[in-house]
Amino acid sequence: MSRAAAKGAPPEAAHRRDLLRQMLLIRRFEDKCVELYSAGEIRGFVHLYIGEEAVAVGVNEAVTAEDSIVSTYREHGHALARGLPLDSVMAEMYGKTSGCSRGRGGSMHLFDVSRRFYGGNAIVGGGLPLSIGIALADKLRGEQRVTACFFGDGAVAEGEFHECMNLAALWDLPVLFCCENNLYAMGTALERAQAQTDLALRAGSYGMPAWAVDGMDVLAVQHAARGAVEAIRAGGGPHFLELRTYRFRAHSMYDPERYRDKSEVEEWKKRDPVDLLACRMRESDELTDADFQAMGDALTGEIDKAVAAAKAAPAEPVEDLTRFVYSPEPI
Amino acid sequence: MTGTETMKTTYREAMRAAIRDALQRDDRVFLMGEDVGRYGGCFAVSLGLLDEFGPERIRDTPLSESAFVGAGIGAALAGMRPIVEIMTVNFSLLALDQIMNNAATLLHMSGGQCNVPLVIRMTTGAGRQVAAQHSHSLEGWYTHIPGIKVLAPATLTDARGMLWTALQDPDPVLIFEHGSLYNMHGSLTADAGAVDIRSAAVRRAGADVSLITYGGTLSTTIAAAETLAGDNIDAEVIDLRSLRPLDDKTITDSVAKTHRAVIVDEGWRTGSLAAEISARIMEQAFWDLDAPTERVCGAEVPMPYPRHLEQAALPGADAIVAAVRRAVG
Amino acid sequence: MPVLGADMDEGTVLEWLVKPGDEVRKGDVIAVIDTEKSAIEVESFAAGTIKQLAVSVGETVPVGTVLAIIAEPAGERAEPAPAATAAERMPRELARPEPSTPAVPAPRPVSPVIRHRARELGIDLATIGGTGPAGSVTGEDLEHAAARLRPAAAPLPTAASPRPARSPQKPGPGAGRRRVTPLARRLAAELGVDLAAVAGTGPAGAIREADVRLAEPAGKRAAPAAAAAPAARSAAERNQSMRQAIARLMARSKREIPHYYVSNTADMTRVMSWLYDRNRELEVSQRLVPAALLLKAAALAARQVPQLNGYWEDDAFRPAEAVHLGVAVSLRGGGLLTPAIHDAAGLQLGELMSRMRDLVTRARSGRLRSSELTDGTITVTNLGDRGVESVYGVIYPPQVALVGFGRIIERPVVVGGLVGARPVVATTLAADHRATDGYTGSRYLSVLGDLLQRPEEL
Amino acid sequence: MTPAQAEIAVKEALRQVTPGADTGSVAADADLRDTFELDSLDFLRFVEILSERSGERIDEDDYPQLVTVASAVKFLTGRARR
Repeated sequence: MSRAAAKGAPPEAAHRRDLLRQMLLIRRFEDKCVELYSAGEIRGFVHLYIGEEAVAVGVNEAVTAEDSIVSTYREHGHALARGLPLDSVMAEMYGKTSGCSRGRGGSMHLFDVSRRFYGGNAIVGGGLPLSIGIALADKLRGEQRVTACFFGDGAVAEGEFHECMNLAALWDLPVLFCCENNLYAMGTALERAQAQTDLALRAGSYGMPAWAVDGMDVLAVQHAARGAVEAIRAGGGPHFLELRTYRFRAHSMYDPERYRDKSEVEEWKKRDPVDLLACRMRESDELTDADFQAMGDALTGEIDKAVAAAKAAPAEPVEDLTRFVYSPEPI
Repeated sequence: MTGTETMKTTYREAMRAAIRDALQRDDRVFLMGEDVGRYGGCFAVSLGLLDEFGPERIRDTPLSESAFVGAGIGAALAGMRPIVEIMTVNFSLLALDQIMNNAATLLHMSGGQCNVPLVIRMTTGAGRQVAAQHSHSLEGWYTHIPGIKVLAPATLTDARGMLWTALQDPDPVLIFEHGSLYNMHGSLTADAGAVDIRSAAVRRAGADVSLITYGGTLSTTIAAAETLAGDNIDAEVIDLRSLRPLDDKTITDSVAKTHRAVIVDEGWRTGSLAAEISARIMEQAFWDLDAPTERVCGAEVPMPYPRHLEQAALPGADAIVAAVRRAVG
Repeated sequence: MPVLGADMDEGTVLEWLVKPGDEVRKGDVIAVIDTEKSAIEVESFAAGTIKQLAVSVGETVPVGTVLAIIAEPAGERAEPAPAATAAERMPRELARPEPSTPAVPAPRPVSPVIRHRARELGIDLATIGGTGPAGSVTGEDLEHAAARLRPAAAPLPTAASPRPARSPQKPGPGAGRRRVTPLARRLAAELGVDLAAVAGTGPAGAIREADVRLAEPAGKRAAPAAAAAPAARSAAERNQSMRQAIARLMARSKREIPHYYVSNTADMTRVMSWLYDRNRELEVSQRLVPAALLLKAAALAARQVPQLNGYWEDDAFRPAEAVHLGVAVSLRGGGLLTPAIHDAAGLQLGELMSRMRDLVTRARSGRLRSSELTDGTITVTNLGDRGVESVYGVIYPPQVALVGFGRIIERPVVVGGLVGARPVVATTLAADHRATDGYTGSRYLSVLGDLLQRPEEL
Repeated sequence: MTPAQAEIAVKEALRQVTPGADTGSVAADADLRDTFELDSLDFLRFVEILSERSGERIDEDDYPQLVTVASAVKFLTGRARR
């Protein structure tokens, strides 16, 4: 712990430290996932969020535990930022019963209803209608809740996106649309898929406030999200944030990356959201290299423990294969 | 009026009474769909409900099947009890992603956390000369999907009673209303209400052959059974009522008695619900069979417009009688 | 060999970017691996010194195989990781040609994947322009260059070898295997019937339930065996088994049922003249025979005297809800069976007549359904056609009564003090004394006789 | 209908009513009901088939003329001549 923090840093500094810690947790968690995947410990599709951590952490800062989150298949970051226990997320990667979805979902389908985290949806755009419905339920019951829905730039090409933008605006629903624009829909660059690449402009055409935000800067994301959530809660209807970000790794674990140039990745890495915040904190004397190292080490230790726990956790018995297809019969 | 008194009604009115009843009894219930409000519903099922319950609970939607079906799923996740109406089963394909990838899978993907207490109603079937994009019987497709339940009310009692039970179900339930049934007349007791949604019903008892059907072909099948009675062939008619899950026991008990089965299904033959039932009979009642099972299905053609072609494409009483004769020998 | 995709089971080392002795850091790219889908750069998950490359270029190994051994930086452990055994490695079936020349030094930074692909395509990187950032060569540039170099057409593969000859002709359909319905097969097993000796009456000679019941050894059923089958070969056997079945059943009846008998003579004048008038107007196919009226009268009488219509079971009489009239049908070549006309008392005469014709036809052609054979609640036997005057039958257990009709014959009858010739029929009743007494039996025949005086009401 | 045609019609009708019956060796004056064990239903069917084949109506009063092959042939040919 840094001297500054130990002496009782100002609340803003403590908050920034917390943001940094959250982003670093996501980063280290996913680094571990790469290792575990390569070793064949975890399998399936694993979509890494590395490079985009500021979006999840920044948006989550703007909502409360009463609000709802709907996420995508690239949702480790959203889940960890939302506060899903590290152990339960890691166990889900292993497909164990202690996983947040009892191991039934895996990397792409993390759920925690107790935290109003309505899951990783692996159909591009498929979570958008759900967020509309959750918001509709809140509105019908007069709740002051907001539903934050994450989706990527790829979803903007889906019909469901447009249906949902229209419906949310038409019905004035309390939804915060968080478009994570990382410039590639899998391997297809934005400009090769979208006639109009200004995504905020397109959302704005449905009559809702929409603007672009630097998605590599967690403080900028937090600021924008707070503003939007406040407006939504005040009855301002749906808002749209285009969070401009970049994924440093392949679409899913490994790919040949024929669709983008290494130098482009290197360029974006210079704006690594973790480094960006850490640098700022160093500059304002909130963080030393040793602090950063210690923070990382502590997180690595937590993650190793989570891995050990996940490995030791029980697997679902095969006799229970068809559980959770239908709800249990009422007794 | 006491419970034993009966009143004249139609299938449409019975369905409307069921929706009204649900809206009155549970304030979590609301109806949502294309033109369910001001227009009164494409088939006039919800006519008048807007005035009674207001636009929040009788909610017109844009032509966005995927969005409003998905919104129904989301609202159900968040504790509401939505009834979503899709005009026809053909249009439901625009929402198939939401039905299949979300409604049917969320409970499992979430390890039991996210049940979806949603009811989706839609019209199915042919017989009204509305051609190849409004006439098909695709409920068999939906029965392929674990995680949802599929109902086919074929009688006034079921039209009146299935909805409430479906709304009590913690999981998504699809109700298929055959378009030819809405004008069906009959009477219901004044206290008609919820019915079970898991069993098949024997609509006509018989000893010589089991006719297995559901929905719009029930009346055709009963007519065929009456014709057969004139030939001294005593046919049992089973109304499946629930297409998923299937009530295997009622089917196999009947086949054990009659030793012959003819399945009548308006859906296309290949890969049909009829095929599934036939397979189950093979699996569970093979040693009771005294003749191969027969299927009487819709012709494998996109539904043509002219009346005579449409009729030729549908399972008719003559085809059923012929199939029974083959089976009985 | 790392897992580089959800569907990857094995990989081929395309290139090593390090050699023993090199220092590597965590995250450094150390090799290029070919999967089924693409060439991918592999990073190191450990820091240290490359001690050994365990898999050589061109080799394909399963995922999980050790590719290289990295010694920890401090060199504390001599053998940090076990090397894969040779057996675990799978030699590649078609060895990739090893690059014979070292990579051409490129003037611009080039990723290993690009470099490797260029070598595969035989392209000198120095000769092509790059369109990537800072003029770097991209994969697309390479493919374009390769396309320019590619010859116009690839040689066609040589002619395929001729197809293997088809196996010898299959035996014709149905040869060697009897067509037997599942129910018949099961029943045969249960009843110990040899299917080889059963003649089938179903489509294409399929053996059905009724055929098996007919061939069933005696004593296993509560009613005489089912239908006659036409095949001549086993007719004698079938006759014998049916004979045995009847023997057992009738013996049981006489053993268990204390029969009593009553008889009467019914005047058939009205019936015959009513029939004559009626039939005269009708086509042959719609005409009634006297037996139809007798059956109808017997059924109606059973309805009026319900003590005779039902079963004696568990030491008690259980009346039946409807009258299902068993009709004894003699089979050509011997034997009989008693299919039932369901709800005979409720049928119009014409309908009853057509049911009767249908039952007799199907009984003789072996097309009865099992329910028709077991549902009778009271049975009628009519041997009048064979010329007998009266018949005292044996009751079919568990029924409690059997009605017999003899020949309709003209007899001198005294009516109003005058003797005249009139058609009459002898009506008899065999009844179970456990269920009823002679009084009830007499009443039945009396009711029957009265009914036959009002043919228009039948 | 010629006598030969009539005889064929009678024998075919008998074979239809009693499948497998040997009609080739039946004596012309044998009682059909006894020889082929015809009951009243069989006989009705026999009459029905003959009526269909000859196109002639056959009344109950005519039945006594259908007792043997010979009488039946005579009946049918006589009818046709009328």
